[in-house]
Amino acid sequence: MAGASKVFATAKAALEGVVFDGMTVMSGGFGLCGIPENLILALRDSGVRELTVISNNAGVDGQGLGLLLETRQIRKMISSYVGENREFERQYLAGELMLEFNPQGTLAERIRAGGAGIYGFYTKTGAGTVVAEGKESRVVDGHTYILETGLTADVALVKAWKGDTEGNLVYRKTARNFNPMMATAGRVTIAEVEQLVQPGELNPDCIHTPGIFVQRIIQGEKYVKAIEQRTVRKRSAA
Amino acid sequence: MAGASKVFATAKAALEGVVFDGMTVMSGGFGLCGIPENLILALRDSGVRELTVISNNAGVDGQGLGLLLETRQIRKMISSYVGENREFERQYLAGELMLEFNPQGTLAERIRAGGAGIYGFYTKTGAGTVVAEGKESRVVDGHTYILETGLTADVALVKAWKGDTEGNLVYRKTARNFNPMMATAGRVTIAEVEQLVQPGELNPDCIHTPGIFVQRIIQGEKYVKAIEQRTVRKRSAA
Amino acid sequence: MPWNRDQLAQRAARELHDGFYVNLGIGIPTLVANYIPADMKVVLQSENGMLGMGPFPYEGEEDPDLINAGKQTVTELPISSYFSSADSFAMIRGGHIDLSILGAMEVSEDGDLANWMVPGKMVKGMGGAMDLVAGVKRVVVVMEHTAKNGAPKFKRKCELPLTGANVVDMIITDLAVFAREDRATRFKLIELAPDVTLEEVRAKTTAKFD
Amino acid sequence: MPWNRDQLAQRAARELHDGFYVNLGIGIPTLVANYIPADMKVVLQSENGMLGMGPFPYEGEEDPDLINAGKQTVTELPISSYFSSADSFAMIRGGHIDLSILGAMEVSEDGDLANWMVPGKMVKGMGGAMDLVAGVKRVVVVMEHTAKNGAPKFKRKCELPLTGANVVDMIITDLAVFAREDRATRFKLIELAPDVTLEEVRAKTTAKFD
Repeated sequence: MAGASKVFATAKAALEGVVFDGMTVMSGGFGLCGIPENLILALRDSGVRELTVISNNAGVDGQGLGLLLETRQIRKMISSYVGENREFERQYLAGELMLEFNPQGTLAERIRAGGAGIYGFYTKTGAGTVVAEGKESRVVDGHTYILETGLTADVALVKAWKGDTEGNLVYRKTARNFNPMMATAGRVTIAEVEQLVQPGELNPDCIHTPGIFVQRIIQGEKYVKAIEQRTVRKRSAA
Repeated sequence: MAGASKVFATAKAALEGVVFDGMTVMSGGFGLCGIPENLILALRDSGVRELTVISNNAGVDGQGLGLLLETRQIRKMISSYVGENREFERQYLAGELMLEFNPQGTLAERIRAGGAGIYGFYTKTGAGTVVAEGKESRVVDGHTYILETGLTADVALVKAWKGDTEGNLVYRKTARNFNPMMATAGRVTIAEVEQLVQPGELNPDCIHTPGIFVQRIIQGEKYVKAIEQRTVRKRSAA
Repeated sequence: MPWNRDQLAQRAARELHDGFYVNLGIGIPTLVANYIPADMKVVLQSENGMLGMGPFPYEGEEDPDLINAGKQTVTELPISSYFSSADSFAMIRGGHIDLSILGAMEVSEDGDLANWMVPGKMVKGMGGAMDLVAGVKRVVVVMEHTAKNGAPKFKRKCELPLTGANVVDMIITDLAVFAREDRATRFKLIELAPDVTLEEVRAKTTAKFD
Repeated sequence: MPWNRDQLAQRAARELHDGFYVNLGIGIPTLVANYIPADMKVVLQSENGMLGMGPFPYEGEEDPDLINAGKQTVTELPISSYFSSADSFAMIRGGHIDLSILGAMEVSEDGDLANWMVPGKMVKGMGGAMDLVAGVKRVVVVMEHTAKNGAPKFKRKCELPLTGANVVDMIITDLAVFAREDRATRFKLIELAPDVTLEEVRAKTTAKFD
């Protein structure tokens, strides 16, 4: 078996030839948990501009997608929650940044639909709210459902815990979040992993993202894995 | 922590109080692979009649759902493929059995939608065929999509490899098939497992069906796990 | 004497039942976890993708890959499982969660809920709130009875943009508890905080209730 | 001399490319797996929920939990992964599979495909065929050029109920190969089996082709 290798040496190399001005990028993660840290840095350094970014959150100042906000590379965000980000707020209020809010579950489902060849789906979420404005709706058995459409992206950037050279991915704990759907919805999906392993090292019953969805894969150079809200409990005195 | 136990001693006990004449039952499996063998037997022995059964296949003569066909307990099947079943053919041609064919992927997605609170979804599958007849459709960018609706059931019967007393389930290899979606789409979901284990014994990153979807669970008494097409290759002489 | 934050959480905890799967919002709802009776089994769902959420970790044991929907570090239990956000909201939207306890800016007498945006102020987004109120079987709101300026929060109509229309089943405020049997009936005052009078509640409420 | 079954499979295998993810139908298409060049990497998908399908097991090593879409026992490879039928058809419907090779009863000159039902005969069901032709990037049909009674199978219009409308990209029969550049253009005869003449093909084909 041959097959062009999916493995790239660096995040920079993995982005070459697939990023361009005006593109749509999906970026996995919830808050700073499970974000493709190395690929976001490389995307910043690539200098591409006028990006539409689909991501549940927009990072925080100086971290995650916050880095791309600082450099003004983002033209539009499609997100469910963008708090905790002063630079975002400044650009948005100054009219420099467009923003489309989606309910979190609708966003997740739209991305799944995009990857699954579903044109659109009817959901109760958002019925009777601003989210429903301008959208088709129908009433079934007294419930109002609105039509939401699938989302895809030119490139999807995802972060997994382990991945093999075939692109099979395994996520860890709540760092899974949006990554598996985004992996299915990128025309090109680039994965970064903490541990790059050989085929056969992952349990085939426990692969979250089959390799077919991943075109390029790197082992991330280093991981900060920042914690936004460090909450702890005291050990009770023994 | 208390909580009424989800564990039942036998398949018979697990069906008590939730099965009734005229009900809709989902039954997992693909062919005879990953079918809830013990629960199907118990359903037959319960004597409930006029069942609508949602299952990709209808078993074979004398095995799987074939058992419920012999006893004429099934009024209607919703399936994608029902070959390999003479009794099915006889009843269908005699007008004793109703049949609704769904493309396999549409069937899987309709069950997922039912469990996920999606009223319906637009798919290209079946556009321009008899499957599209009587269904809404729309053309987007030159592609025709048809509207398919979610499916739920009064009871879903699923088979997993391992399950814990919380109802968390893990499937094995291609025996996973329709079981995970059906587990989400039953008003009552009853799981049978080959190995019933304690909470903590399953890897929480590798649980295919979270316990919230499973109301009752049994360890199956015995498993036949029949093979429909035993295909092998010869060992090359050493 | 109005209920304080902990008393509100304690009162809300009385809506839990054995075997319930529950999603708790940020703020006072999070405190409800502290008042789950010891002999009751309640499983907490976190919409970022976890079922069976445990308490905060001991210092030094925080895991950046293990957070709740408020982005706080939490822990795993033997019953825990993880899943994607799509699967998490399939669980929520599909009606598999028994109870959601949420904060609110306004609730209308028809059960409309507003808790995500104030026009003119920077808007952070609805997160999973719209999905939760649309999908969870029973929605309990915990809130101060009036806004900081004294304006009633339980009112005829919400003036703020809605999170969901006709989605609230019970309202627990620092002054009183209102409940209704189903989403076609009117809210009924069912409890008053100690020494709080019906007159005071009426004076601070513009919603019609029984 | 018309191509035999193995030659048909061999010809179809020339449509494979390095790195392709492929779904093979039942019958002759299954044989294509035997003709994947040794230096080419092709990953086989089985729509019941497996990527990276291996060959049949050695006798005695059959696993009832490990079958393909034809319900035949198969094996696992180091690259294999398993998933649910919903995820499998999301993969198919979402356009992630590069190529599907399928059998056919009829193909029309517009690329319509009929391969699942004959009215009046017992109907077994379409299984995953409709999903495959609707979702896979490129669909190659392998079939006998004529039916057992000699009737053309590549015709003006399908008379049998369709599996999909305008979904076929290439037709490989025992007599000839027809291909088209995209689904807006007409099929073109691009190859003849040895000693088969254009006249013979024209005589046995009612579809218009270039």
